[in-house]
Amino acid sequence: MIDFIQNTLDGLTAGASYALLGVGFTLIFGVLRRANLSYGPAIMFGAYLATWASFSFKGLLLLAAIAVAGTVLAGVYVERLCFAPHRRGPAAAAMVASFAIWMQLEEFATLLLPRHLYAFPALYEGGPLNFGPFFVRVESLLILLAAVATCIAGWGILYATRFGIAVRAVIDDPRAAELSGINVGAVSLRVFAAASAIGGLTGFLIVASHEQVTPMLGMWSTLKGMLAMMLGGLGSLPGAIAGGLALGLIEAHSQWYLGPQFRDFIAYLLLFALLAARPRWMNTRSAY
Amino acid sequence: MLRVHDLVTAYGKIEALKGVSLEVAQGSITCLLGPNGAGKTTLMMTIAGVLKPKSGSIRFSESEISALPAHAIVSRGIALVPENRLVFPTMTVLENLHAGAYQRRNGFAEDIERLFVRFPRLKERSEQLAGTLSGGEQQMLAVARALMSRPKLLLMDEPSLGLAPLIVEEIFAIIAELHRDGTTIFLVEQNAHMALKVAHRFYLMEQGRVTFSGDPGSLAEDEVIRRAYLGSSKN
Amino acid sequence: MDEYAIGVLTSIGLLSFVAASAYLLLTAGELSFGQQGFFGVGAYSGGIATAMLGLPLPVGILMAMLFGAAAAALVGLSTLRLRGLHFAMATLAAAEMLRILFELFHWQMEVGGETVGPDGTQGFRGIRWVFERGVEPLGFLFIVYGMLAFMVLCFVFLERSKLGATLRALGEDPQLAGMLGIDVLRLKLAVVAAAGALAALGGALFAHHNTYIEPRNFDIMLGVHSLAYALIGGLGTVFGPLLGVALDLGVLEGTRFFQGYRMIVFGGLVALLLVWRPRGLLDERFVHWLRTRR
Amino acid sequence: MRRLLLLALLVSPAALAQKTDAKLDCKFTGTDFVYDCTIRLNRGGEPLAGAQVTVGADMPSMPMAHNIKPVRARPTKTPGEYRATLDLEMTGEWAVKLRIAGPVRDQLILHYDFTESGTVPRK
Repeated sequence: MIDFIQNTLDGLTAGASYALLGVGFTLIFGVLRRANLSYGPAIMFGAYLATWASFSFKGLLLLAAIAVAGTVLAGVYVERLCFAPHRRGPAAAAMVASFAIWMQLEEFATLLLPRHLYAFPALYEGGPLNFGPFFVRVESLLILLAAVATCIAGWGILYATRFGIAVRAVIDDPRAAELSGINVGAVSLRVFAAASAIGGLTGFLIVASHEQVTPMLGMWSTLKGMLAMMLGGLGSLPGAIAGGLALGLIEAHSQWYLGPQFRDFIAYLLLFALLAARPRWMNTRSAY
Repeated sequence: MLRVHDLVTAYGKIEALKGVSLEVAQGSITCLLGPNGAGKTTLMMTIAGVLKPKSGSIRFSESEISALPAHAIVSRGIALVPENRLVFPTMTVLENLHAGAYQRRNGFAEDIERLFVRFPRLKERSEQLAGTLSGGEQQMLAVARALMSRPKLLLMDEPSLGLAPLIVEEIFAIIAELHRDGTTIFLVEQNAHMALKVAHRFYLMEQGRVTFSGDPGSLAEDEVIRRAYLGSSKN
Repeated sequence: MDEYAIGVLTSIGLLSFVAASAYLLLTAGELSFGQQGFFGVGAYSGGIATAMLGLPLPVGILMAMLFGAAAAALVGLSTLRLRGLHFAMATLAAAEMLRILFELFHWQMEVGGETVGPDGTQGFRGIRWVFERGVEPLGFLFIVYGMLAFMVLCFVFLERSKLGATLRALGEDPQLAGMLGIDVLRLKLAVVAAAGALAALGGALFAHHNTYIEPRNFDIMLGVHSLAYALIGGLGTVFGPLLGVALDLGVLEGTRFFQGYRMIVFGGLVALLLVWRPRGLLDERFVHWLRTRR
Repeated sequence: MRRLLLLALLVSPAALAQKTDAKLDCKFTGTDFVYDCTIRLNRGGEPLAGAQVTVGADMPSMPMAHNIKPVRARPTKTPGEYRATLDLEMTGEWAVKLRIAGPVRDQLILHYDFTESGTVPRK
């Protein structure tokens, strides 16, 4: 029983970063109706920029800011080059363009820091908190906290501000939004930048809690983000959070009970089964 | 107020508008009639800035607007109530209205109050999701949302489409009321009979061209209806 | 031709099969991130047929295509009603599951004094039918391009036939296609299976060209690359994906002096190209213009 | 199943011949991603001399799109030993492809981690 609870704890804390990635993906998908394959690589670009900066100074807040700025910069570049020109065109073109930029961003990053693995200043020096037989790493708690804070902030913006109304209008029906006087292009760009900022923060938290950076961060965060978005029912923000946490739990438990190589298998199997069964809520038109 | 001159809009190679010229006088109700596929909706979309014309000009109170994007045209004072009344289904009625007034910083409260007086049904449903409203109610919401941007010229694309006769009466009553308040209205309408009752001037369109223009008295009503639905026999 | 040029041309030929399979699905209006899984199924079954069961290469290739089509049909059956990103993510999940299954797949036999066969993450060594038969690299190149020519012929006939038109209708608007009496689900299943067989054909040839395969060869990169080849080359004709592969691998050689910056240049070029031609270089409009000009 | 195996033996006599195997040891030359490699080939126990060996390399992921321009290895004084300089795109794990021609035609794939100092066998 102890293992079960410990695994659940581990699953939830891992799931927090997946949830954040899922939220970033869903925001972009909600506004643009396109999956952005460069989302992970943009995060990696931000994280690599922060790693490069960490050689000269160790201030965590400053490194976080650099990671966020780098990811937003890369994100806006991707939006302008791959998504803005294809707003009315076929979805495949935008996705393949974002894949091409994925390759480009990854090569930028590996040129900046060619080695296979880099150390990164730790998010928290002390050991894990333990209460009773269970222990939770403080870094994971910080990520969970960040996830909750992002959701509350996101919820507040979407529901209580004028900008939130415009975002939801664009998500609901871009043509009607345009006719209501909303500059759909500008709203999409700003949402894209916000999603990239969330991604940059997530990237920073992940590399700081693992205390290392690898070139695999790009592909890893794209896959986990898309999985979280899909598990939660494409296009729904609370769904993405639930999907991310569920993914964390699935991985933690299947790794413990079935062995490490089944970790990803079970996650993909569940997504495939969910898609095949095609429940009603799976294809939610609404984004919340 | 609105002068369209030799407007050409094409979808790829197919020209939907083949040089359309028409005028909407200040404070008038001008109506556009024509068979399906005559290019009526294309014209509305081009004026509203959703579609980019290939050539020709659209002058709105002395400034050229054919190159402006849709949101800029709304800020100039033109609002379109689109065909099949696009509303934001997952947002409440009130939020739909706020979306309509996105361009303005203030003065929402009185506008909403005034609209609720004019559209009492919307007041009852103000917290309801727009997607759950009936066709007629959605049409009223679409009109109300367009009015939230305080337009000088209101474009309406077949507002009576798919609505029960009783509601169509209500829609045309509202149109007359808006006219009395000084809003200029450019109306695309299938229901020629109702349209001719309120219109000061009307145009007939076929295959992307204006084929007749005049005021309601100038052409016998049945002739207008025949040409509006069956197209003129000459060409 | 020196051996290096033959190697590049063979790679272009091999990747063209998996790119054509992604193209086939794209013309039917579906985006697949999973063709690399069936490419892997073809590689493993082709390798097993020749290296372990001692069957000749042609039989191995046929077996590979059968297994590829069967695997694709299985995935297709459970995802028939999905469209757009749902279908793409389902194929991605299926291909990743196949890749993990390859990692768990251990089956070795004693053949001619050696242990031969897939050994999980260690991969599958010794698929040396081509070397044992003394087939020169040039000979293998002809085999690959012979099959490629056959595939292109099939596509050219398909595109001119009624079935080709039905496929395009399905791609343009499945609802409308359904209304015209096209059995959308059955046709889509056939397309998914055919695309699986095509990818598997490429996989079997790859296994024999490389003499060694491992699960990581069949990861998401190959899937997204084949999609990119199909779209960059153009959705108007089967020569589109072939052109896409030639551009990538050709540019790879052409930009030898770019060495470290290849992807920066190539990635940017692809994104710009797609802005100009969202349906690729040889898109439908260009092909139509070509056909009607004569 | 037994019968099939016998058939396999008859059909492919060449399979009876011994297998060539190889060891690779590379040192980092100081300039980015360029390695000096010595290759020791032997077959059935003795060193395989007088073969033309070309050395190529590829990445496990996206197998055909990374290949490096293969180089021809130069035989050294000691039989069965060859030397070549490999210019890779990046460090990390590479699948080195040895194509052997001359007395015997074969192809071997060896997995190595190319690091700052040299190579560490993976498999």
